[in-house]
Amino acid sequence: MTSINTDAILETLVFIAIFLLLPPLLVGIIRKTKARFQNRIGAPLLQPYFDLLKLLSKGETISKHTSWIFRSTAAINVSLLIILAFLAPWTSLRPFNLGADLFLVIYLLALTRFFTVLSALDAGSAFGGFGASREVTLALLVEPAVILCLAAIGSVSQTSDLGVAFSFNNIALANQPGLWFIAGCGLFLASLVELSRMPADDPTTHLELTMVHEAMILENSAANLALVEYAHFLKILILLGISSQCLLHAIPFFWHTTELILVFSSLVSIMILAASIAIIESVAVKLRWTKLPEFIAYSVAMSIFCVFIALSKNLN
Amino acid sequence: MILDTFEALAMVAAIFAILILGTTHLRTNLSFYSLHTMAIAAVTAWIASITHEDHLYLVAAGVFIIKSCSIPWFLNSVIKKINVGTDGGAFIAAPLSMHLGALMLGLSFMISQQIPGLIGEADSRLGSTAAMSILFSGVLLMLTRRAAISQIVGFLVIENGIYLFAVTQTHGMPLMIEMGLLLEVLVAVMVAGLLLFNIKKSFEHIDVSQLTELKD
Amino acid sequence: MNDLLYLTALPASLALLSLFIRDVKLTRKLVPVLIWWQLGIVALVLHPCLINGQRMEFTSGLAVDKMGTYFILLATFVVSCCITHADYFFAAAEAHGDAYEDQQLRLFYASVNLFLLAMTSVFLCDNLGYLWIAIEATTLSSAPLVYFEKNKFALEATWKYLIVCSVGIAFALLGTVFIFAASQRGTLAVPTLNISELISQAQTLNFPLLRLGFIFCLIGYGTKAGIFPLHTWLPDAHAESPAPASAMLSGSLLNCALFGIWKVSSIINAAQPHSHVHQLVAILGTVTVVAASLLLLRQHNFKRLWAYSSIENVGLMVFAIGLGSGPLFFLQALNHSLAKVALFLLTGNIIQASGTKKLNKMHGVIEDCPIWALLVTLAAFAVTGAPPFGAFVAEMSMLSLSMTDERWALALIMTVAIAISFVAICAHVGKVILGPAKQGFKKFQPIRASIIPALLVLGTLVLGLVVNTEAWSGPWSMIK
Amino acid sequence: MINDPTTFSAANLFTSASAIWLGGLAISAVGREKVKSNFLAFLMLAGALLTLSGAAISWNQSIEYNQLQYICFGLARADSLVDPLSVPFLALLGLLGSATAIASPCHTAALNSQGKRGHYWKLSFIFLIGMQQVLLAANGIAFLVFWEIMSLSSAALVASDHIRHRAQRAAFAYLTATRISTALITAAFLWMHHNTGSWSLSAWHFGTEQSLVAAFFLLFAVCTKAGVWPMHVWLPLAYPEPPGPTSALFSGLVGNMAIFLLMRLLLAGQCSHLSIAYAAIALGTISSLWGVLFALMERDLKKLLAYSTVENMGIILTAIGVAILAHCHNLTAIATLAAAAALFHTLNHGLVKALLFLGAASVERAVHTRELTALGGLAKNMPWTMLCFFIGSLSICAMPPMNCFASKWLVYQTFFQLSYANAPILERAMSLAMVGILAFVGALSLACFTKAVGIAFLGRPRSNAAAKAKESTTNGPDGLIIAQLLLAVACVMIGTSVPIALDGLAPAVRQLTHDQFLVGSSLFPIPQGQLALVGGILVSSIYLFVLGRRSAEVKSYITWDCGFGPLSTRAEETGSSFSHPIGRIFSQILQLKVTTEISGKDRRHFPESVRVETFMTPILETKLYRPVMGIFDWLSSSLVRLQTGSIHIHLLYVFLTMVLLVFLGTNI
Repeated sequence: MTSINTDAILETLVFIAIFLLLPPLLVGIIRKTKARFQNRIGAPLLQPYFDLLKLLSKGETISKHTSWIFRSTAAINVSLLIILAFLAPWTSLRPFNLGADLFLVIYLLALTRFFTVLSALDAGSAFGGFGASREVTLALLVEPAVILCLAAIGSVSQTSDLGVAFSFNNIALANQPGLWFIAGCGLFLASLVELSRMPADDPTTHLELTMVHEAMILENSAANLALVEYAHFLKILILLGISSQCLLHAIPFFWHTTELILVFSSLVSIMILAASIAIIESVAVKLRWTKLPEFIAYSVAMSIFCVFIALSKNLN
Repeated sequence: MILDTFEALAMVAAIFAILILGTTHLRTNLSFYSLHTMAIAAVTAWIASITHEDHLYLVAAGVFIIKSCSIPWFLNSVIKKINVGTDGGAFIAAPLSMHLGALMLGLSFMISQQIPGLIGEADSRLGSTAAMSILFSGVLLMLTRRAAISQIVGFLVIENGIYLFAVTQTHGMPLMIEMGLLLEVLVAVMVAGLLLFNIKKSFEHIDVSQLTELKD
Repeated sequence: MNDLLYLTALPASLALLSLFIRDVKLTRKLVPVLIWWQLGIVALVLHPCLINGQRMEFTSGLAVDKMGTYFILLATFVVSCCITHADYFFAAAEAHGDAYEDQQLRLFYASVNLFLLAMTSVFLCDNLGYLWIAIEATTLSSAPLVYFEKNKFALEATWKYLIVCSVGIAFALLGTVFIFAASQRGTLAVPTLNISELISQAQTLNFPLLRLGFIFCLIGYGTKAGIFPLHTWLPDAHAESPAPASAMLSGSLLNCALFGIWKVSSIINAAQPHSHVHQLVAILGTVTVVAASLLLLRQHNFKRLWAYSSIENVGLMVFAIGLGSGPLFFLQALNHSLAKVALFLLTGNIIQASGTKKLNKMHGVIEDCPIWALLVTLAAFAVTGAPPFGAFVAEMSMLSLSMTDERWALALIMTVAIAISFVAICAHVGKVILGPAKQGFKKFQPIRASIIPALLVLGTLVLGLVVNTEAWSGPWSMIK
Repeated sequence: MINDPTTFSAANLFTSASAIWLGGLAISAVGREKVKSNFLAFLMLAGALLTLSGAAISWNQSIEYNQLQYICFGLARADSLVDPLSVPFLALLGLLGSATAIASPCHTAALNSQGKRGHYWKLSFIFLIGMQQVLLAANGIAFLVFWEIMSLSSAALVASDHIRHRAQRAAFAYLTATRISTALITAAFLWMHHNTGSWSLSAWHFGTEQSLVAAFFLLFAVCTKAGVWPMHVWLPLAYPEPPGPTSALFSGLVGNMAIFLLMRLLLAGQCSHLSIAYAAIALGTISSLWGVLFALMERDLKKLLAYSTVENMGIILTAIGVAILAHCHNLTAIATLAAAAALFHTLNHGLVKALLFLGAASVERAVHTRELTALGGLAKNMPWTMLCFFIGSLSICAMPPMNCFASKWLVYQTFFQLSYANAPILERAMSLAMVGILAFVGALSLACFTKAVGIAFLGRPRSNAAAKAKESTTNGPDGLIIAQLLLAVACVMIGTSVPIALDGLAPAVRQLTHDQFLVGSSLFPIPQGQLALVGGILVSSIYLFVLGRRSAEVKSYITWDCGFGPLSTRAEETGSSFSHPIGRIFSQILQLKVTTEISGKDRRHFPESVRVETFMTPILETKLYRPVMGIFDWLSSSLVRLQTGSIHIHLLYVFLTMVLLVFLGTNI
């Protein structure tokens, strides 16, 4: 980006604006849609912004048992997710192309999980503990699915750089709607679990015994909580973004249209996915903990189909 | 076939050896043993007379004095000291083992046909037959008798068999060696006899089949 | 002839002396000194043979070659080490309260000297008949050593030792007769038992008889050496005799019997190299090693443990003989003697101190007496052929030799068996060494007791670091 | 060739290092109370630094020398060979050796008896010498000698806490395993010598048909020594036992020595047997899964680390397998990648595992237990240990930007690139599957180490000992802590400057794969250092402007207790409950059983006492090893029965043997 040209800078500003502002909106969309499904008017679309601001202005309470892990986790997670937002191909608007290696992306996500789990254990409360243990269990089941979906795509495009794989000018992937679609579905199912939405976890419940993510952040408050929430929103943005990208690649129309349409459609598709999450949450129920593996099995199955397609693609 | 004289004597020795198997009465065993050894001494002497190897006369004399006189006498005195009349009993009944010994005589005749290398007509089949059957009866004696003293006798009989083999097949080994052997046997019997006393002292019997303390 | 006198005079006279000296204390101090002196004499007398390997002929049938010299030196060295340590052993026994009677000790010292005499003569023999006599003489002279303790167990062990070995040896006599017959019925008939003559005209001997003779000698001397199914007397005798005596039995007596086998096998080698009889010997050695290593797994008695490990090493030496490599046979014998003597002596100390032979009653020697523990561990490693000790060199050379000799199946089996025996011995020794202290060791002087073993262990360590066996890699190179 | 200056100086450096260690051995053996432990530690450090510098001098050329002309192990002399492959291992040895040296004095100070101290020093010195010479050995015989010296001394180290029956068992298990591997190695060496007629390791090539047997022997020997499934059962017993500082050497190097042997012979020897590759990959995969699973379920901190070693050895073995596989299909690029991955991960894992074991040692020193159920809340009392252990855990979970991420990434890349390489479809499928499995293993190890850190250091102390643990003997950080800091810094340094490290490894990789056009830094394109920098700036700015800003008032209060009185520590998550959900999923493999008994009159509504127990029965020990032991037991007992003690039977043996031998001798 050494050469100063205005539209590059413009793109960058737009990009930053999007990933800083969009995440709360997504949550707003989800909540609004759910409210509509439950015949409520629901909170305004921008409520999440207000919540964040309110939290930032509150006074913080910290358990005296915690260590520096607890203090720094929120900040670390937010910054990790910001880095991820720059790397990962969650939208087709990428003003500059840093090498978005798929293993790096996965492991950065894992790193955020590492910190989250530790901070949950840090206060030494019972809820944080089992929240953490459930979190790692879910992650364990989901991880292979995610990595296999992305690896299949990468293996077809013969590179592990997602930036290249997801750019619309990669001939190897041009007519692979099946692969893209299945990968998209797999990733979407996986991200339901990763984002601790229904049916893996109920973000709105306040029965601690059933929650995963909420249980982990039970001790956070005020600015700390705000950061955690924002990090979670960012994560929603990125994961939904990646799966929506996959789905977009499945539609041949997008392979030859203008940049602008792509950008808009990618943003729209993310919102659509958010809405569909809301729909799922309103029609589905939270599964029992012991039944979860059966649900995750679907996304793993998707990933296996992807692998088969990838293998058959460059069959020699 | 015509029986050479020394072969006849060898056979006599073999038969005496088999007779030893016949009884568990130790004195009788010893007397049979000395007769058997005398026969062997006679064989030696006779072969000496045939082959004009003078050192064999000396050997014969040595065998007669040491093996057939002094050793039985020594063992007799041992028996007297520890006053054990008869063998405690045999794994195989004495008459049966004697019959076995007789069969062994036949067997050893067959084996002696098989010994590779003994092809020259110089060597006598019957000599080796006798030697081997003596060896076998010694083995039987050692395997079937419980009393320590019968084992000594058995060892002596085996040794006699080997000696007879040497005499009949090779017409005696060098004098020094023969004498060495005699001395060796004498010392061995002495040591064994001394041990015998101690066995009697500390176990109140000489039944070696009960010495089974040492095992894993 | 004079040389012969020099070699034998001292032990013979000592045998008589030690019977008649009143004061046993004097004997205990005198004999070791003189036996070390004897070692010097032997080295002096045999130095031409030692240095430029020439054969020394004393009379007809009495001669010594390089290997014989080595073995004589080894035997004398072992005896002098043991007899030196025996002084401490008896002193410790007195300190411990169960002193031995003077008569016992006199007999002990007398028979040790006779034993030495007999062994020396074994290696001097150049005549199968004399060889047989000498080896039987070793049996007879060592019987009193086994019977030293004068209890029931010792008696039983002695009886078995005497009878089984004598019977076995009797077969060796039969074998000797057969070989004599073979020499008579050869193409050019010169009836002789003289080993060097037999070797020189081995081609002309009557081979079937020779082979038969060899097999009988193998059985006979093998019984004395403790080859697997014939080994039954060995653990009893080694376990029941006092520590110095067991050390001598294991460290030098076995070598005599094996030396006999080696002599006879060198005849048959000369007659017909690569005869399958040698295959038989190698297989016998392997079987012995395998059986011993399995038997080692289940031992409850500290001294029987080492007895079985001696059987294993005998198997290795027989294997070396079967490969026809004399130097390796001697190297293995040397290392085994050094390590095993050290082990038996130390074991004797530990048994005296802890008052039991039972392995499961011993523990924590390392707490009570670190130096003994260290030495026992090192010697155990040495005897199981762990590097960098000498036995490793010998075993490795044997294995590679048998590989080059296309006997790789035997080599691989051997490797496994050696590993098993290592594990077994280490398990047992570990139980003895490790664990909480026993507090029984106060009145013993550990340092004085560990001088000789330390020297021996050091010796085998040095052997492992300097010996070069590359020259002996050719299978039949060293027989001529 | 000794006249070449670098050769000469490098040879001198190595020789003088082992000479110094030998001197230390002699001093510690002879000198009693007089010798100060600081002096011995100084000697150890000096030797380690000399080794390090020797490695630095000869990093990209191969040197053959023999400065011990008079030493001869029978079939061969003690020739030494420094080649690019052995250099990185020597460097690792130097680094860990210095860490051990720094940590040693405060360990020996804690030992009560002089004898124990002496043993510690002697054995550590022998151990170091053995390992260094193993790395330098140029021929099979010298290798075997020093290999066995290393094994025996380390076995003695394992037994150093010998009063405990646990330590005895561990030592015996380790000794058995290492002897089995030595026997296999011996067999392999004999076989190769039989084929090639040379003892020199570099003369052996495994491309030939008849080398297959030797290759298999070697593979299994290495699996046994490195602790790969199913020969790993000794490892969780033995690794926790050595005294604190040496446990770093032990855990960091013993396994790596085996891997080194495998690389030196099979990779550098151009092994081209597909069967070996498949076996390696299969064993490696199973053991990575198995190891991490058992590590997760483990309740003992050091055993947890030991099982994670099983996992990482498995991963390394798979990489080596792929290297062989790729060489068979001559896919040079992938072979290079795999070799680099294996080598780099071996070194990283050694470093990190040493760091973690030092941390565990310092925890054990402070709390006198390794049971996770008795730890907790140590972060307050032992900040430095906490920090180092945290860094170690990050690294071993392959979290960016740590060093293990780089090597793990290389492993991923290996399989990923194999999946579209010109290879049989089945192997490509296998490689994609392996990517999934590796991710699975990664997630498991994340769970495992969050457990380790979280349960041991975070939360509230679960025992009084943990509550009043003291980090160091002095008021500042003492040797043990400094050693950890050293290793932790090394981890971060390597992690943030991977290209440099890979450039350093390039000669070794070249030697392994004979790929001359390799540029080390091009293997790993991810700018980890820059990312770490950006991340650091972001974190600190957020911290400053959001969390720690002036206006925000922060008040400290107890953990939320739902309004009931103070929370008891019993309410906290324990190690086993943390990993229980995962254990439930794999209960078949783990043989995990849970028994719950609730007592009381009205058990459903008012239980008086609830008692829950979980059992795990080690499946391999019961199903595989016990029967094998049984066979040996049966053999030996039936042989023992031969020794009846009846003289008649013994005589019978003599006669029967005679008959048998005469028959065999005459009729064959």
